[in-house]
Amino acid sequence: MIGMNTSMMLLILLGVPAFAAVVLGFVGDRKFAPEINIAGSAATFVAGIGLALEVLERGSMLAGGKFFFVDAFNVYLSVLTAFVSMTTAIFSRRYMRREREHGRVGHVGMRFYHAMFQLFIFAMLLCLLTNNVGVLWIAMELATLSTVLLVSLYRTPTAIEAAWKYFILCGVGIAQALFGTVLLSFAAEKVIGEGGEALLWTNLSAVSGSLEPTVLSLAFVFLMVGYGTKVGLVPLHNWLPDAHSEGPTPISAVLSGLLLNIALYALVRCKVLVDGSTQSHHAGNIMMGFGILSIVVAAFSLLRQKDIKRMFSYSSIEHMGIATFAFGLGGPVATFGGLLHMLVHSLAKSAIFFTVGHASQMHKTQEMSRIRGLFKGNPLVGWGLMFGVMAIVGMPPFGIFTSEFLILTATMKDAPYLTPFLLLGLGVAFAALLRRVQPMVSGEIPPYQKPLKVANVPVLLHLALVLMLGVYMPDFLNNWFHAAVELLK
Amino acid sequence: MNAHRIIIEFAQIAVVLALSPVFIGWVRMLKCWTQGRTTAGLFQPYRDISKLFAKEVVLAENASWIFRFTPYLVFAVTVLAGGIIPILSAHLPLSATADVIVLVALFAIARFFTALAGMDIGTAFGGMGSSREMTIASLAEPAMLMAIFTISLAAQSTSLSRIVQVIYTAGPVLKPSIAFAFIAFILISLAETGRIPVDNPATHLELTMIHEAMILEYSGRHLALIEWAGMMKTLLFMALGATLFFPWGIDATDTVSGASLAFVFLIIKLAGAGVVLVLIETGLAKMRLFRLTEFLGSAFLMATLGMLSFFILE
Amino acid sequence: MSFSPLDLAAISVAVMLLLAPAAAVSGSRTPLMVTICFMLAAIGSLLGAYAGAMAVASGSVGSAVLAVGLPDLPFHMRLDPLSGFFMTVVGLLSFIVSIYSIGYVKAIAKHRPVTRLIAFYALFIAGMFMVILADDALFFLVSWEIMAAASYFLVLFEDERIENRRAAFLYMVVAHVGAIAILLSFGVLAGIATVPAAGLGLAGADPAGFTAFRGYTFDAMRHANVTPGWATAAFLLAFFGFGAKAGIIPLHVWLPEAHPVAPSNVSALMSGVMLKTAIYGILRVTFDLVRVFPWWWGALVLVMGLVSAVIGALFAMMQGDLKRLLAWSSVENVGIILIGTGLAMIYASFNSPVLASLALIAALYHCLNHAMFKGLLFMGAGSVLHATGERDMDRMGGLIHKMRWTAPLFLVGCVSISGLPPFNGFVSEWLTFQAFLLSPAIPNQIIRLLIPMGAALLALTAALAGAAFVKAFGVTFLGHARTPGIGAAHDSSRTMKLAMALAAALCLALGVLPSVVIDWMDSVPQQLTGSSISGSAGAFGWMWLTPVASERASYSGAATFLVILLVTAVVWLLLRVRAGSIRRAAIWDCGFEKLTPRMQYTSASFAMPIRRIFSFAFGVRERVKLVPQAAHRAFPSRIQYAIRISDRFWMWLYRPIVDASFWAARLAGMLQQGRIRSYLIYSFVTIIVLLLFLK
Amino acid sequence: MNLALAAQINSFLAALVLVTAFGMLVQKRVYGLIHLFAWQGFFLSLNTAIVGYVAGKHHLYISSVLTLSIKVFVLPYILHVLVNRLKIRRDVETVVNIPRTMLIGIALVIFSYHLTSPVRELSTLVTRSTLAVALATVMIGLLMMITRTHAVTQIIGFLALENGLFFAATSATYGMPLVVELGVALDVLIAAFIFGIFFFQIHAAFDSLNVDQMARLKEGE
Repeated sequence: MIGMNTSMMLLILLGVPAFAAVVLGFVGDRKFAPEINIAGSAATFVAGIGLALEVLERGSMLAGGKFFFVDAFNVYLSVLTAFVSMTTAIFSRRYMRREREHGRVGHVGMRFYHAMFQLFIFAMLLCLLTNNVGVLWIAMELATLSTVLLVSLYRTPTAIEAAWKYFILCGVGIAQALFGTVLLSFAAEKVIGEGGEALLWTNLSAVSGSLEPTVLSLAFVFLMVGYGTKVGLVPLHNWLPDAHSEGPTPISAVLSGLLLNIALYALVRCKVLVDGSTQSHHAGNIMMGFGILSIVVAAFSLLRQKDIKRMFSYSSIEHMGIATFAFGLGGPVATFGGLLHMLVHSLAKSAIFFTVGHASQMHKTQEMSRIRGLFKGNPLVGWGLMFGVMAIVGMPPFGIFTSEFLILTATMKDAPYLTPFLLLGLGVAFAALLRRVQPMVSGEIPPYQKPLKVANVPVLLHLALVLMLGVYMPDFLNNWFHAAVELLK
Repeated sequence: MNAHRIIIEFAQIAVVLALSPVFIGWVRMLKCWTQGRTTAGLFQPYRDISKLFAKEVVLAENASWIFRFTPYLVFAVTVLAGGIIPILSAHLPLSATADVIVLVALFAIARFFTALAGMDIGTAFGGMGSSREMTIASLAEPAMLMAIFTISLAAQSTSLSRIVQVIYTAGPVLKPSIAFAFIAFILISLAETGRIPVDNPATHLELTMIHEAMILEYSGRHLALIEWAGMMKTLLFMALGATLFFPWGIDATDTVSGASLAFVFLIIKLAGAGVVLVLIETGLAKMRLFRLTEFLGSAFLMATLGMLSFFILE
Repeated sequence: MSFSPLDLAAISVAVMLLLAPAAAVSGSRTPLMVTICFMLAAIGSLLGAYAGAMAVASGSVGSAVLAVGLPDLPFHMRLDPLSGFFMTVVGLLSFIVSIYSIGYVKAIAKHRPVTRLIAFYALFIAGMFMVILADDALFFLVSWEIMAAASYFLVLFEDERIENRRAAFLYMVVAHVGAIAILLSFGVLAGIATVPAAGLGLAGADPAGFTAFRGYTFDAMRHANVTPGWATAAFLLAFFGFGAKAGIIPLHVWLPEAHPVAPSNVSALMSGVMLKTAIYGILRVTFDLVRVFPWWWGALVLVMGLVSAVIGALFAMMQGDLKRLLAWSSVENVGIILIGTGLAMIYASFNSPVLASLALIAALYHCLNHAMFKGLLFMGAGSVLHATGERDMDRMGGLIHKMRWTAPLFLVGCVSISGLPPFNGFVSEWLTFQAFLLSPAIPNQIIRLLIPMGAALLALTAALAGAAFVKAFGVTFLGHARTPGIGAAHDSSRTMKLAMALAAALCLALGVLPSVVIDWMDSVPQQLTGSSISGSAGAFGWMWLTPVASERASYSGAATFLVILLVTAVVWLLLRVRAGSIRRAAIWDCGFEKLTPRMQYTSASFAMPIRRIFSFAFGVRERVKLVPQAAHRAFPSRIQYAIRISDRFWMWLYRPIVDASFWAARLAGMLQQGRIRSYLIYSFVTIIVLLLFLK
Repeated sequence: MNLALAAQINSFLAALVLVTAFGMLVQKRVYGLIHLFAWQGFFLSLNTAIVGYVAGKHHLYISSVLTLSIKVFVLPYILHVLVNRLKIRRDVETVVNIPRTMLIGIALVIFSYHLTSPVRELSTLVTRSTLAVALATVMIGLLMMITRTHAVTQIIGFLALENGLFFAATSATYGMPLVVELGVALDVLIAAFIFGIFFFQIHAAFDSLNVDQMARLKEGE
């Protein structure tokens, strides 16, 4: 990577998935398509690492004629996105092959799947790296559109229904975000002047203090509802359990693990601007409200789930609620916790979806009452699921405990009256998830369970990382987070 | 430690060993008199015991070592108890070994193992006896400790010799707390020693017996030891009552002659205690098992009242 | 090169932590691997116990900061007398149980893989050690939950059985709720109490936000100025959290479910020492972190202790499952420990450090004792389970003839736990009684009066426990075999017997030599209350225990033991010299001839009188079914009797919570009724509400 | 063309956009809806061109042309084709309670006006007063999606909503930067492609395009 400048690095980072999408569109359902998929994602990941090293060395920077902007906040999310995409690609090789064998996906579907997967990664990375709030919106919409048809890949009525809801609700939601963006640019133009620069985030944040507060708070409402729909905050969440549970599992993994993060990223970026302008905690309060509501509603919803992927989708809502709450609360500790939470939730949740995918393939159902005896049937899937759930419910020594600990401590300090709600949600979610997962992993192997070759690297890698983040945080990550906290102040 | 204390100690143990059958004999005599029967004499219990010692032991075929070990243990524990209660002297060397809580626990050991022995053979009676015995104990023990604690609080000690010394030096003063404790103590003694109205030592009527049910299968020297220990226990409770509530006459001077004098007083006290015991037993009928709750409950109430009046009135 | 106690403790933790993945990876299927793993666990535990004992003996404090943890809050470790004492308790029993496990787990390994058992076993012990060594809130909670999770997986070991799954789930949920409460408690102590709460929104302006983390070290909490109101909140939360782990009534529901179904070596550790970590937590928070507290905290602990003790003993008496009985008895014993703790707190709050020390010693001594005898009893129950495959006492009987070693060792446990001299249970109960009787020293009139009433309840508990263990031993080991399968029972393997013998020996030693032990552990009350009792307790040499003053009370376990032994021996010898013919004959039974094993008293019938007397405490459902004969309706051909004793707390407390949760879940589900247009309405309404909110 | 005239034309076109929005809210026939939608797009494109001319922003011409081509020709054409292919041209929706819907629509207009009034005070642009109409169009589009049960009408509502956004962008800030405009246009095209596929999928799976039938994924019994 030495000698390569940042623009080049960015070009590779964004170009590889875009190019891979095109290539895979042509390759179609050939035998080596999954390998190309993996190779593309791996190359993206390497480029992401390279970019991260750059940022580590030089701090945040602009590139590509101010079109791109890289700082501690988005670079870690980029690396995370590239990483989870890579592991998901590895996972999906075995998984999708199996689905193909079962005849759930045709060869058009496979072509589509691979191409859209890469396009989706491209859209997410673009979302993260662009400096333009408008492009951010476009990329977000692109990310939605590229996954809509993946959700309906199986063509079952429920899958189509889920995809339709995903399409309409997110479309409407994100349209609200566009209205918010328009208002943002309206406010910016008065300060920065007309022209294309008014939507550049770096410019906006530089002048955020002098932006008109009334417009910005109006804009924030629309941005909140818009991106909040994509984050899956209650009561805008209704598409999420459907979409995350009906699509192929690799897509569920990236939707839950990555796309929600990206939406939250967009929301937080906007919140920083609004806070700078209004000099009040209104935006934060709204986010805290949505966060708490999401945590509590999602936690109680978990109690009555029957479909395994649907249940974990609700768990994603809950965790996004936690992260939103943390960013809404503000303050270094909570923000640090929120950043960490995005990271570990993403790793843990995608690991869970990997195991869930295998488990439902083994039993040919997503119904939890039919999934049994995973410990005995396939220790990796069983224990992976168990530890994944242990992680996701916030058991130490996994990283989610650490982030929740940070968020809780900050809450106790700054908003003690909200702690009970937070804890109520966490406690109920704990009981609800454990109640469902325990019978699935334990017991005897049911007769209809079929053995399966599983992709074990992604699960182990993710869980190991989550475990590591629970007890030890590398210095560079700590520095990044601190820098990001500084940015989001 | 002085030599004469050790002499007194052994003397006291000997007195307990020797006097207990006589005391039972005395009680039986009194009973016969009240019921207008001829008596078997004061020393009939001796004759019973020695006859039992001479007899061969008939052991149930499935009796385990618990069954054979229990008589010795029960006997030993009772002897130890006899060594720590200040009957003749308030300065017994063994008294420091154990205070009044230990004393209660010593009787509990005996009961624990007797109950186990009762279950060892595997008869219905044995289990029944054990079950009832442990039930009664679990009600009697708190009341017993409550009564004793009342006195301990007054004496600021749980050490038996200390309590006796304190009460002795205080002289005969009527304290409501002590009076309540005394009534509670009498009631509990009846339960602990297996007398009417709680248990009837003379009965072998299948469904009413408690203590006897546990030791039904014993014979020969094992039975002798258990019987003897039982007699000692009765005597010890009488002596304990006498010494805690009416210590006067006990040897407070810490001399052999004082102890001899205390022996004379002891005989008188025991004779009186026997009379009281017989009066109670003749006056009351044996209770049903589940009415014992009320009986022991009132004992507990008395002890509690004693403790309350200690704090409130004294 | 010399190691400090803390180094040794850290090494032992490291051994345990490494053993877990090593066992998981190596597969540990062969008997040799099992032996090696448990030998290592035994060595590690012994090391931990030794380190703890050293720390207690020297009264020294060692602390260290680890490289792991959060960047702004690395893990802190500290070994002081209090943690040293609990290290010793945990390490000692873990050592014994590890030896026991060699034989026990090898037997299990014959018919199922045991990798999981070994790995989580090591992790469990490591977790307990770390809980005790932790010196900041984060590390404490991490360790606490590792301990909980490891034990959860151990309870879940035989996961094909529904009762294991149910118990494990219940256990984990209660444990987690408890952990949340503990977290809150630390949060109160560290966050709210120390730094004045920054107004909402202003927190973002605090550039040194991360410095607040220093408040999360125990050291900072020690020096924090906590307002009484917040301190009370912290205490109540901590008491709730630790109480959930200790199994205090009414947070006990999981305990009688989870402890019995775990493998017996694990039950031994869970009941024997895991509960003690909760006691440790209570002591740590009250005496060490908060330090100054009102008397009613102690009164609360005392009352909860009394309630737990009595109800625990009553329910123990009612159980027909041997391990369940032992589990309920753990509730009882935790109650007794809490009684001592509560008394200590009361005395400490009235500025009577000496009396507080006495009560504290009583509590700590009972911790140690309970670890030994409950460990012993669970190991014995494990041997019985292993030999017979039964946990139901009503299907056993007569095992004393088959298990020549296990029976007497189990008996030692029963005698100890029933509080009979000269064994150890009596010493701590006696000390607790002494602590009760010192109440006149309290200036407050009404407490002075009420405390001795507690002594009566303690006496009741002790007597009920005695009855329960007569039943436990009597029904299991004595009499005839109630089912034919029992006849094939055999005694356990050598390592199991060795471990039980070790525990039994310790039970006796702790009972006979209390002054030596108290002399050793005296640095703990010294640390917590600033006063010690060893000066008076051992004033008359090792044989005599005189906690306050010799004229106040004295006890010599050794003398009692010797005299009983002597008299027994002398009488036995005297009688042996004479005749000594013993004839074995058929059972007499008042001449009844058709005795069958089914006529024996069962555990239910044994408990009947007490069940009747204390019927108000249980939810009893008895059902008698008569199958009438065709000829004579009056004479039934068969009678079926079924009894179910249920815990009323479940009905009164837990059921409503569960119902409310599902009610709320239904409510939450109503948000999602499937019609996309409703969802659009949500979105629409949300925007409008937010816009109105903004106005 | 002077500014006053431009403002008048602008206002007039805004009124027309609003009227078409209301028209769509109550129009029952699919074809009628498509036509109304095309008209709305046309007014929008005209408006953009005029604003571009007045403000001298030449990139607005591009976006005007984009609007014209996509919203007036491409999308209505696609919708036409789909309606023909799916044989739903005669589908008539039962729109419940038109007066009430209209009242809510009017309330929304007032609400939008109320909301945007502080923004209007701040603006110096000629188009500033149309922001309220833009917001109202967005809201009415959303309302239409709520009241209609047909998948095609829902999509048209969605597109009308998008029109409102576009209108807002033009009127509040003289349009977004070109790259954003192009991106949004691309997104709309992709969306059109996707809903096209969806209509077929839904039709195949549910045998009708009534969105209320799609209510299998829900919580509860």
